[in-house]
Amino acid sequence: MKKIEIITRTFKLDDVKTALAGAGVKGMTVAEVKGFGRQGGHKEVYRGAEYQVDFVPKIKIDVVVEDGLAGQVVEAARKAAHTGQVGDGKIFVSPVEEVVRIRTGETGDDAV
Amino acid sequence: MKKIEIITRTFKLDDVKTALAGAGVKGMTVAEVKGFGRQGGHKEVYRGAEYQVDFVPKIKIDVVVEDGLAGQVVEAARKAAHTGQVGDGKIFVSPVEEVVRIRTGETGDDAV
Amino acid sequence: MKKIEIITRTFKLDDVKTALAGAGVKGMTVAEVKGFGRQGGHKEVYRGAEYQVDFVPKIKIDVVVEDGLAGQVVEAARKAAHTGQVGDGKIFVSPVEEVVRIRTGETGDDAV
Amino acid sequence: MNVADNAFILICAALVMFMTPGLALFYGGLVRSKNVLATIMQSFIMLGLMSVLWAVIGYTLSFGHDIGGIIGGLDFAFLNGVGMDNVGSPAENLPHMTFMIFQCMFAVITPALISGAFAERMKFGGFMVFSALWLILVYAPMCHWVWGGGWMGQMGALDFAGGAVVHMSSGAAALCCAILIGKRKGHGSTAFIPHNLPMTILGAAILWFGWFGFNAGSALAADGLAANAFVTTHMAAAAAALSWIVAEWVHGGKATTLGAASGAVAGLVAITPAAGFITPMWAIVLGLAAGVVCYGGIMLKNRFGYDDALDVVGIHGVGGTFGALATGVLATVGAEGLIAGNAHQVWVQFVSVVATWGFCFAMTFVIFKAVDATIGLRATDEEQDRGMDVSEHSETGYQM
Amino acid sequence: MNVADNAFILICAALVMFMTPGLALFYGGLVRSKNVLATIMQSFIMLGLMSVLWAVIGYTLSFGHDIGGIIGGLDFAFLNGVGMDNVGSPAENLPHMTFMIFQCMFAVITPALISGAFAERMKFGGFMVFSALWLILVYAPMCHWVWGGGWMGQMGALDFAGGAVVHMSSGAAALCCAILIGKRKGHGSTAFIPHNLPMTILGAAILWFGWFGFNAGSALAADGLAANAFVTTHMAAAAAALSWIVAEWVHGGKATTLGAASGAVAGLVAITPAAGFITPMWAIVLGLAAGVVCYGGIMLKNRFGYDDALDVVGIHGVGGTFGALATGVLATVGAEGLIAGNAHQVWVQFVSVVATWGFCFAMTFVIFKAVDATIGLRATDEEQDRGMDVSEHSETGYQM
Amino acid sequence: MNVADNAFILICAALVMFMTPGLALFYGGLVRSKNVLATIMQSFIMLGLMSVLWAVIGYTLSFGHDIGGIIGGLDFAFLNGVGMDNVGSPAENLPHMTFMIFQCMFAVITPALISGAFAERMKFGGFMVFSALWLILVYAPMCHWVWGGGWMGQMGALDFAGGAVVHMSSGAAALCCAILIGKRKGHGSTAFIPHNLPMTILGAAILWFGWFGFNAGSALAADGLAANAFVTTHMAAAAAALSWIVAEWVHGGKATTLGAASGAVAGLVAITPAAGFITPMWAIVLGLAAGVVCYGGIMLKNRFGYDDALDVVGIHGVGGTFGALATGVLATVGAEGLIAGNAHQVWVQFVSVVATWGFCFAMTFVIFKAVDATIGLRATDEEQDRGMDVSEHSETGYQM
Ligand SMILES: Nc1ncnc2c1ncn2[C@@H]1O[C@H](COP(=O)(O)OP(=O)(O)O)[C@@H](O)[C@H]1O
Ligand SMILES: Nc1ncnc2c1ncn2[C@@H]1O[C@H](COP(=O)(O)OP(=O)(O)O)[C@@H](O)[C@H]1O
Ligand SMILES: Nc1ncnc2c1ncn2[C@@H]1O[C@H](COP(=O)(O)OP(=O)(O)O)[C@@H](O)[C@H]1O
Repeated sequence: MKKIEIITRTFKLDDVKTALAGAGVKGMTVAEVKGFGRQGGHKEVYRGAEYQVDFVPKIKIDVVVEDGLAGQVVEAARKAAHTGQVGDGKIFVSPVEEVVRIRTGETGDDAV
Repeated sequence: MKKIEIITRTFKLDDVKTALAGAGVKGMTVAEVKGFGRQGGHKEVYRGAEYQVDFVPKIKIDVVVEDGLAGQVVEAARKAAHTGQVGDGKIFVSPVEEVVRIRTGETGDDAV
Repeated sequence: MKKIEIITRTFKLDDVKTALAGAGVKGMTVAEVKGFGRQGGHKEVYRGAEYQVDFVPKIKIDVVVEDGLAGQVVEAARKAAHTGQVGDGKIFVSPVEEVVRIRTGETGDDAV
Repeated sequence: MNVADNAFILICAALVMFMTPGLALFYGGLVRSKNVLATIMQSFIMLGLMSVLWAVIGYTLSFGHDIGGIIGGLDFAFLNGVGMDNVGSPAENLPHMTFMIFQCMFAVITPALISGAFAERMKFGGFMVFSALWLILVYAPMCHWVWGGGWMGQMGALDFAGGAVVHMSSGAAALCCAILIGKRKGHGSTAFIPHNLPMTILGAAILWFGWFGFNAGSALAADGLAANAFVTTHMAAAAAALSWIVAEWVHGGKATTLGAASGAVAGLVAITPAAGFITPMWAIVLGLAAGVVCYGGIMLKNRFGYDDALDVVGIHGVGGTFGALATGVLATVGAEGLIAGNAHQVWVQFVSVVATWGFCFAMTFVIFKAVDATIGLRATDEEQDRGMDVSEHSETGYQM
Repeated sequence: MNVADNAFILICAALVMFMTPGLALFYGGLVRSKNVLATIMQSFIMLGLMSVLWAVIGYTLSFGHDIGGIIGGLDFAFLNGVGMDNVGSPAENLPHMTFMIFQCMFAVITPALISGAFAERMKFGGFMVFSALWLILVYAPMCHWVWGGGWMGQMGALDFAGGAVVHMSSGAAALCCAILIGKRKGHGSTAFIPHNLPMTILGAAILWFGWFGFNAGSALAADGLAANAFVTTHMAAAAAALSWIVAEWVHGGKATTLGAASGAVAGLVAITPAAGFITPMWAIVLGLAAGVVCYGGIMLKNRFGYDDALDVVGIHGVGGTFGALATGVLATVGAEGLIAGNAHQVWVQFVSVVATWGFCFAMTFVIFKAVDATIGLRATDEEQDRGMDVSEHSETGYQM
Repeated sequence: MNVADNAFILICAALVMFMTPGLALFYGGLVRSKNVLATIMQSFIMLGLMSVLWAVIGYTLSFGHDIGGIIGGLDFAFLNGVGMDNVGSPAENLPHMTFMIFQCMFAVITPALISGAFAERMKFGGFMVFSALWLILVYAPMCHWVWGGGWMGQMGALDFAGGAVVHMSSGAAALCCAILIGKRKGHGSTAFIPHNLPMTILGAAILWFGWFGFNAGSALAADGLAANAFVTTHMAAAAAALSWIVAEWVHGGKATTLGAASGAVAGLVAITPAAGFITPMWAIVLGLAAGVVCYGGIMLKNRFGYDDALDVVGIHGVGGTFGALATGVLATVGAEGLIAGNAHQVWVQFVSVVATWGFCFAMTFVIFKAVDATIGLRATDEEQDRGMDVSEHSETGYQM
């Protein structure tokens, strides 16, 4: 199985979720994260003291899928998250050796 | 070494922590996440406008263990997190190639 | 490619970021997490009721790099995050099979 | 009619009104974030429900002509005869309306106080019905007994601003409800840690601020007595905030911010019956004692095993009782307590305490059972897991 | 000069001042967290800008000697002749300064009210200029017409505390601005969920508390009329909080905390023109109606497709209008409405409603267009994405 | 005794009381979230500690019979002789208790103000002892000198509501403490970003609201002078909020919400000594200047390298000094300053400024050193890392 991590803009969450569901994904897990990258950050000023904030809010969506679905899912996510502006983010794919569904104890492809 | 990711209900944190510690785990890292899955979400209404919220609060516990411990840990986590209701969550196991303890520079099994 | 996860103290974020950038990293993603480990927690008391809080705030920095850079990056992160006190945290390295830049569709080493 | 007194009492009424949202925040900060709105709502909506009920029926049951020392007649139902002048006003120096609305604010906050006991697990619909019945069947009689010409007042019980009417009554109801509704899901295993203590401190601050209206306003004039009540109120709150944090520090821990806030509220509760009857220095003594007594009060729930979520019994029940008895001992201003040589007053106070607890507990029991049997009061485990905000109100407190 | 009245009105002025930061929190909790400060700022800074403008020019345009029923003369420019005694004071019982500063607080909050309509997308610089012009070209004339000796007052229009001057005017301006500035980026696709409802509740509570100063203070004396206005204010708010949550419950959902708070504000808005003219029981009826009417009011934006972000039109526009008309029907205290046999009053109120909407909408249109063409008012999509806090103020609200 | 004045001053005392929790929130929002409770506590608990000390000893040292212009005698120790009537009252129109409790609120907030300087690094136990000593050894003498019949008042120094007694004294103490306690761990390398600016804005709003009690109440009567002080207070705050954001905007940045709040507080500080002595239009001028002056004031710490965490020196020290001197220039109401032809007043003000800074700085130095040597004041690096909430109070602010 593969784990696909999609790091992208916060307001794209709904679009990506819908796209993934469309690609056959049954579940996913989302975290609020902060990203550093080409997009750059912004300045903040508090009582005359300037701070450079390099991190911008992003979301990270983790989804584990059976091997065969991975390509499709990556493509669906890429399209849904795309705006063409710097800061659209990345998709990482990595191997997962085992999956267990806690409720039933099912493992492998049945569990996702 | 293996990384075990346990995604489950927030109020199960203490139970899972205790179970993992019992299985010999010395450290773990927890993140608050939101999950989408079979459990479904809920409706929210603000001044008459309805929103469907598909994401429910979950926790994600990451624990890296030596290969030999992985099976035990997965089993301990599964038992501790189990309620039998939809939404209990998943456990993912994936390979880790290297571990470093920042304080000492130790690597490998010594570092976890 | 490799994914390097650095779990360390929150106030080390800027130091680690600078060190990683110095090692050639162009982007990274940070999450606020809670860690359980040797460092231990603290006691909290609310209206006479004591609670043991075992989790301490940490940050987790995820950075995906091409294979050749991994060693350097780990070393840079380790140095920057090091204080020598219990609780400095861990670095985990794991394999990543594919990377996609959402904006351009680039994949592989070009995408990080 | 005295225009200065009217100015004073109207502003005091506004201050007392502000206490109810203050209480909402005080309580709201103490629960888990998934229940913050439901908890706030159970105080806030009392401003709506109790005010209207007060106008319709509550005021007249409390202050209508006395019927056998038990209840007020229906003279003022629907605010009939409650006018802009002082005709029929229980306070001759005030427009009848001013007196009525000042009293209204007390009727609003009292049922709100109870809600701390069953926080995080009561259904909203049942709560509304329970509270409405409680106003009519518990608060209005109590208010009549003490201030409306009823038997407690006739007996000579001293209750300057509501030790019995407000705090003991809500404390007794809280105890009853906490027992009947049962513990929150997860009680004993889950940590119930306050989700937002700055909110709780803000709530305590608003309560303290508003309490000047509550107690000084109960002089019903801007005279020296009001000044005395104002000063004793402040000093008791101050002293109790200190003694509570000393108690918890001695008790092997640290002085906590929540302790300071809780102590302040405990002092305010305890001084309420006494505010116009004792001197400022005795108020300090009373406050110092109240902080320690109520710190002990909140430990009771562990010993007896009921889940009084936000310590209504420990603070309002115990503090109100302590204050009522202390009034019998310390009264020297316009009344005579034990230290002024009148031991009888302690007995009178004791009777009023027992009667208040007994009546309020029993009547609350009946109301609770009736509502529970018909509409239902306890949220299911699943609803509690999800949080009362989502399950009862389809809202969430924060989207950070 | 009456010292008790002076005490009362000074405290009332403080209460009304407190409403503007209350509004800031009420609005601030309703936006997304990335816009919380910008939203708060658009209310808070009105305390700065409007107060100074009021002293310089606003007060005299409103209360200087009447010029043709249209505007006040420049007699009091730079507070010239506004002294510590009652010389020249429109209220003989009050120091001229007391009257001036009480009125100042109304001028502060009115433009702040509008800001809810264009929340989350207006640039700060343009907003400041827009608001300054609006005070001078819309608020001051309106205030003069109604309270300063202008034509509306002469005509006999009843507006006790600002149904037209404050609520309809800001509601009409809100409608105009919401249309002209366009929808927020993401409107229709993104969920605009309140980020901090406890903050909104706190804001509503402060508004309610301050509104006693607003309405009772508008009696300009601590007399029975003030008591009446105080009581009607409280009862209308209470009733509307109830009826709003009943409406949303019947409408197929749950009773919500935001609904209770919104209802309370709706009731406060609707009672504003009527507070001193109707009786408490009619105030309850008016409040019950207002909760339902304004609940309907907030649905209008979906039907007509403008993005009135925080429902200024639905609550202040609709509620103020409803209250003004209801005053014409229900007035029996010191004035006569329909139920007192004076059908003409309804007509007078109707004329004042139409004139207020027409004048305020048109003038706001001109001001908006002028400022937009010169300085610019709408933030870019990119700025909206990043959030107005960072893009306009280089700050962020929370660092938890 | 005047009942209207009594009503007014009691309400004003309540308003001033509310300022201390307002300050707690103002400060609490500015620190990092791990220190929010400890910071709030250092203000909130002053309501406890200072109030009791005031009753026991502080009031009599301040307002007991004058001993050599230096200190008050022990006549009123333990509130002996402070009654419900005006016997012995420094204000004949007020019950002695009313005067005492109004003054008490000033004694509460002044030490709380200092705590901003050493925020995020002072241990709680030492803080309590330091504050107690400071009340007795610094505040009480200062209060006596200016208002209690001491030498500064005799000399003719003008301080309407506490420019010297409250703001310069706490500013000087803040400077001393910031230097002596040293910088926070991480100063210079870590970003110290406010964790909750809406909380800070709320705090500023409560301060502004309460400041009406502070300044207008200092007229000690509900007369025209109170109206004047009320108006000048509001206008100075308004003007300073504006000028601060203009200053930061010109200074190359954006107008910030924190700037508006800080400016408002700066204006309130600066008008404090002047409120009853200058006219409203001069108050606007003073406010405009104060915003810029204090914006400059907060830059001093970077130049001189002390870590005045929350800018107590820059705002209260600098603002209070500026206001005191400006009073000498602008006084025309009931006193004569430079523009009324009395250049001497400027000299008198100058002397009072120098004496205040010198005395307060030196005495604070002694107290700090004594407490530090015995109990200890600075938290360890490890405690600072963990956060003062957990390490000093075993609590955390938020569990979202
Ligand atoms: N090497 C990396 N490892 C982990 N996360 C990364 C990496 N590079 C970028 N990211 C994440 O992707 C986000 C977008 O990257 P950025 O360089 O700003 O724009 P783009 O993806 O359009 O090139 C970053 O904010 C960060 O969260
Ligand atoms: N394929 C997946 N990838 C990542 N996370 C998942 C996946 N499927 C489910 N999850 C996570 O597990 C949680 C529980 O899943 P759900 O389908 O609701 O119930 P169950 O685990 O009982 O089948 C989800 O809320 C989500 O956080
Ligand atoms: N086996 C593990 N798996 C995942 N995270 C771990 C593991 N062990 C430690 N951690 C993380 O590293 C942090 C530091 O570990 P700790 O044992 O306290 O100190 P040290 O790293 O100095 O040995 C923990 O708080 C936790 O977040």
